[in-house]
Amino acid sequence: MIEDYLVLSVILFCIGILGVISRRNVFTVLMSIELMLNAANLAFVAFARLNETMDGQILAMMVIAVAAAEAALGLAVIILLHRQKGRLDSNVFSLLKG
Amino acid sequence: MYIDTLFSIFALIAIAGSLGLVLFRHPMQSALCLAVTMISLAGIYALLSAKLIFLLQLIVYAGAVMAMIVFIIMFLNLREKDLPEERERFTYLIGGAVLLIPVAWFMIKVMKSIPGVKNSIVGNGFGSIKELGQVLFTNWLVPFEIISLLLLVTLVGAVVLAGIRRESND
Amino acid sequence: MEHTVNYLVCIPLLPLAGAFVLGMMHMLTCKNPLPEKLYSFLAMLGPLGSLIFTVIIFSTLREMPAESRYLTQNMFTWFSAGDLHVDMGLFADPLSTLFLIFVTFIGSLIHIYSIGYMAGEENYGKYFAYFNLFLGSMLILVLGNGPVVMFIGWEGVGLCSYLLISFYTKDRDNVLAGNKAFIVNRVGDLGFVLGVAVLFWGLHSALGGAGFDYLNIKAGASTLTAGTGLAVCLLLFIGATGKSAQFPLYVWLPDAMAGPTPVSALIHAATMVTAGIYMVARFSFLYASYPFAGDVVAWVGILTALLAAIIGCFQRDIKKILAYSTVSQLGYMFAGVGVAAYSAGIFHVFTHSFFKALLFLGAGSVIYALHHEQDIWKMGGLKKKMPLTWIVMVIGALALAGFPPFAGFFSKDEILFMALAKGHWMIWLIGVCVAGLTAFYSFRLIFLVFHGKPRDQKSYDNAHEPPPVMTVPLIILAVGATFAGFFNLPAFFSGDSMVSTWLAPSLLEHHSEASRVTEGVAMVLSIAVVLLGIFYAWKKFASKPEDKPLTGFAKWGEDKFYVDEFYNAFIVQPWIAFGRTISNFIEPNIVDLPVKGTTWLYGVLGMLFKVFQAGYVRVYAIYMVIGLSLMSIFLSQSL
Amino acid sequence: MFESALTVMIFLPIVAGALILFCPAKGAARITGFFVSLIVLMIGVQLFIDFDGQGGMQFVYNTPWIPSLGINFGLGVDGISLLVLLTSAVLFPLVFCVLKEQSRAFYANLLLCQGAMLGAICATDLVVFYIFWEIMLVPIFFTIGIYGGPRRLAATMKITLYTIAGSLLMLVGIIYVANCYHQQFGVWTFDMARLSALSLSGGFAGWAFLMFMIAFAIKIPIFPFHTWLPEAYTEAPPATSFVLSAIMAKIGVYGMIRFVLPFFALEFISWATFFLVLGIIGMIYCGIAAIGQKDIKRMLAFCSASHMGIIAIGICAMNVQSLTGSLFQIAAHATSTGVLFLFVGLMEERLQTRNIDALGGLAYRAPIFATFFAVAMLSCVGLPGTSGFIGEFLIILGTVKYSMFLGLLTGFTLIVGVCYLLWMFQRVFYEKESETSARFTDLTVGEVFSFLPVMIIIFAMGIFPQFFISKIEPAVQQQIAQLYAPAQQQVVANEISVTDK
Repeated sequence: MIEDYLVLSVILFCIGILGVISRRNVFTVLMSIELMLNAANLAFVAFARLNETMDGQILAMMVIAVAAAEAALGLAVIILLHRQKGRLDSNVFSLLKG
Repeated sequence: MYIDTLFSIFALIAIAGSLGLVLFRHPMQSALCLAVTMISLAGIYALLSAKLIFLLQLIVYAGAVMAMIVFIIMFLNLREKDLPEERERFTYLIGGAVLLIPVAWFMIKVMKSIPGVKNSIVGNGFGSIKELGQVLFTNWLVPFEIISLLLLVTLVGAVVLAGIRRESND
Repeated sequence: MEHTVNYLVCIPLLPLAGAFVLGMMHMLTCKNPLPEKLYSFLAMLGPLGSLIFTVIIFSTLREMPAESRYLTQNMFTWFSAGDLHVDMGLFADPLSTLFLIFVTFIGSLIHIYSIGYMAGEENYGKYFAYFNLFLGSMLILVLGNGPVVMFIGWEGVGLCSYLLISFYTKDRDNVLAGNKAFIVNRVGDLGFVLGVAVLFWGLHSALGGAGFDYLNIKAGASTLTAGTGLAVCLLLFIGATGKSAQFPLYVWLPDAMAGPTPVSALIHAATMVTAGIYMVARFSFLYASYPFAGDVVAWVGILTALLAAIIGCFQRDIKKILAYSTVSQLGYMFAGVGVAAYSAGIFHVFTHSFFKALLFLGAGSVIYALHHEQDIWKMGGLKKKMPLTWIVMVIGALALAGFPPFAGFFSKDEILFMALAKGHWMIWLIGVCVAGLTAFYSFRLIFLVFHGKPRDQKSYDNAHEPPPVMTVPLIILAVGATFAGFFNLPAFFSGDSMVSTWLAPSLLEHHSEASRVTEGVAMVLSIAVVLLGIFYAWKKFASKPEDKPLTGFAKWGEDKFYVDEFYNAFIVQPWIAFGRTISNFIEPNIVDLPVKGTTWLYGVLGMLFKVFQAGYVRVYAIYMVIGLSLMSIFLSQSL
Repeated sequence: MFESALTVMIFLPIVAGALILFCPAKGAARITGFFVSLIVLMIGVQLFIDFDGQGGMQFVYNTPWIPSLGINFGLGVDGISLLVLLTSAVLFPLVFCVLKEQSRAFYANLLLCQGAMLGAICATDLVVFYIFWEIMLVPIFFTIGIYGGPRRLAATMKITLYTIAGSLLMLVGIIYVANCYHQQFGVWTFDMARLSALSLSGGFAGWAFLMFMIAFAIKIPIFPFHTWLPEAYTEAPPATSFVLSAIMAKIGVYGMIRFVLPFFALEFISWATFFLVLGIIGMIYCGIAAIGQKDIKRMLAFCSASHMGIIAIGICAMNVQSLTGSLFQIAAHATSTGVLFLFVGLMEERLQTRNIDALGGLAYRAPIFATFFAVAMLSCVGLPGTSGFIGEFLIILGTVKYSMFLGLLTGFTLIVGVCYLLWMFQRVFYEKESETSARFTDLTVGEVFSFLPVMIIIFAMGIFPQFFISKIEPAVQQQIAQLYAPAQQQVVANEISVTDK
């Protein structure tokens, strides 16, 4: 059944969120975001199959492109942060503190 | 029938991989877990008759992106003492899980309410490169162009961010 | 008979134009002033021109039949809103013509006198500009065709009074006196404006959109309800007490003596302060119908007369004495118009303007001769040095005291007799007492200043008669003070009451007849009281005056019964203190409280929410998830 | 007058303001600004002359803007707005020709301000009005915030937040009114004239009425919403104080007459006494507060607030005389108190102080300045023959009709103003010359010629007020008739129901 695929995507997405909110390691956070994108992709593709149109797949393709871009930028930022602070702890960056 | 079996196997591997991603302390281990998840997702795409996406998932995601991440992790040469101490990690995990249960439950409920069909392989070129390409370059041309622009911007941005600064700029 | 003429406007306009020209010249050249002769020549044009036009008007009016003796000139609609319609127009009838005559005549004389008195002053041009402005305003006041136009002059003279009182601006006290005059006058103006407003709303259906002027008001006056009419009369009288220095608003007039002496003579004795009486007489058709209002006016007037006369007996400053005497005489006039003897009151205005101007100018000569010494206890024996001044001052004092046959006698006695004839015997009695006091203080002044031995030898030696430009007006005024009374010789002396007859068309007056015997007895009695006053003054001050510190009641009198102190303590100081309190306490702490409270609330809320702003992106993500979670719980209910 | 005169009048300053930013020099910016405001002045005067005084809207310009919501870009002038328009057109060149030169952005802001104010005055559509109303605040925010005195930031925050709070309430009110119209007639419109057909009362209308009133009361300001005023007026640069007090405050008054009276006639009639009393309290309270001030500008700020109280009284007394008086006083007050702010600005430029205690004897150094100041001051205290008298007299007269007692209290305006102004004049211009004052120089020829027209206007308005009143009075008559019409209908309805029983 197609909805099983969707349920899988929900589960992966939630695990991705869990990663974002529970980890302080910036690498893990970045990868969790990738995971969430993947979950979204899965939903797109599943819907494409469900409706038998290919637009969902196109969107998935674009998400892949965006994810690649995001990964590149994210990694660049991580390098920068590491160079500036020497740490990978996201708690070090607290400029938003009120 | 074999599709469902395969899906179950892939799904389990994907979930296990993603849990590994979240739970492992060292990013290298997490990255490898993520790669596992991605590869199993590629399998699932194949089950959904998305041939091109299957390929892209393997090449771009599991290949290029993961390689880049792994490369950077190794490049930074992370040791145990560089890693943040995350003693409260499990508190957050449990708390987050509790928070996410209603979210997941709601979303699953929504998904379940969609009238489903039995999954089977769809023929006559569904998801193949040519058909996909035709749709992409007729209906989705402008978004495609924008995406390419985005990639260009990203390229420049990444260079600017990670590039070597002169002393005077600091 | 054609009532519309086009030259009325010239009367106020000439002095106003003079004021404008002089003011401009002075303002532009004050660093290196023009010759004084030029200024004095230009300054004389206005008053003299007005005087000529006044004579023309007088003769024109005389040719008209007595019942419809008036001239008008409507220039343009001043403003009209709804059924209020006010024309900028002028109106001359016998009453205003009488005022015109003595205002322009005495105004011109005092202008001439000023040429000598102000010679060598720094702001010569400014002085004459203000003086011309004053004259123009006064003429507008007198000629205005309705209460609103009158108010231009009413306020204009107040402004000029302020400007001239504080003429020597470098001294703070002078400016304070000017401020006081303006502010106290404003209190009166409040009454006036409200009176006019109430009058308008009482009449507006009767007016029906017609011009709000005296002719229409008089025509519609009968439609006023009793309450409204009384309110109008009393409110207008408040205005009159301010302008004419009656209790409780008389306090500004003695202080107004800070101005140059000719100013005191013209503004604060002869003309401006009589505006209140003019106004009451102008509205005689109202006051005559409300005897209660008349009684209030009469009683306020006579009590003010008494109070001011008592204070006047104990003053040391020559000008202050005259100032209190002015207040007192104004009280007489109000008593006169209050008992509905309008022509008597107005006639007293007329004679008073002569002898009081004379006294002030005489005092001015003394002050001029003694180099601005004003304390009568530092003068003495000036008779030898200044014989002419002595003569005219004695004439003035006799006229003021009401000694026959000088001008004051006829007018004052007319008022007292009318009060008696109309049954106000208490007012008559007080009036007679005041006459005695008046005689006392005026001769106290004469004896102390001109008789006895000089008490300040140095200034005595330097004293001299003023130049002719100052003495000629004195002589003319002295002649006026002596003979002006004969213009209104009552029937008792087989006269024909010329002024009363002339004024009759303007005033609503009911003559009361009393027996010739009563009139004779009253007259003899008041002459006796006057003689008593003069005798007492002679006994006390003529030969060996003693300047000892006053005690008891006299001390109170010298300190003006502490009225100024009372006002200061109970009105001025609380007012200022309240102002300070508002700006220092109420404004920031009470009125601004809601605003401050709001900012405080936001501050507290900010502190509260700041705790949640850990600064870690992860924590914000957690908030997001919390929200998502709650939303999901909520949404799954409806699914 | 050409058809789109109003549009030109509004947008010329705004566009010129934007262009001024690219001027090569400060002086050029100032001159450009001056000429632009001069053109606006000429258009304004021409409009005034062409205005026929029949009571209707003239020079109407209407073009659809957001048709789906019935929003039109509508402009027009009638008797109510005429004098406000004239004031803001005529007095504006002054701020360019006197006072020290400022940066280009300053002049750009001033021009933007003028355009927005003219827009708010001419708007016949509520949305257009609201937009201009809000834009008006932007230049004020910048000019006070950048060019103001030492406590400018606090003052800017206060005025901005205060007025924005008010205008947001008004926005709710506007939407409510439009919605009511929609419910009743099934069409969306924000056009003033069409919305006037509504007569809202009871229920939420009461709240909407108060929302409008509070918005205008803050802008005017009416006691107790005035607390932003002393700070803002004192800290603002002279030109801004002038604009605030001479023109912007008047738009609050204008708004009250234009929008509140027609929409909420019954509510207004039942609340009038309350607001009238507020006006009286404000008039006396601010008048007394002015006595306690050492800073001339702060004193004038309170003076201005006190006079705005009188104007508010005139509106609340709701008769032809008082409303005419208020409208006239709007212009008169601009020529007196507004100009006094400019004079104080000049004084501050020359002496670097506004402290009354430090001054004294200015009249000896600067007779022309003292004379001009005195004329403006006397107009401010309402001396007959100057512009201030007519308005005050009509307002007092009208208030006496409304209530004898309240009229008496209103009359106190004659006294309170004189007290502090004379005191200030004495301390600043008379007495002994202080050390500070010795530095003072009289007005230059240019300055004399800049202020001379204002002086002439002060006297002209005092002596020939009918020239102005005749143009606005028919509109006032209409407005008053319109105001009482719903109340009369209700009375008639009540009578009918009584007779039915």
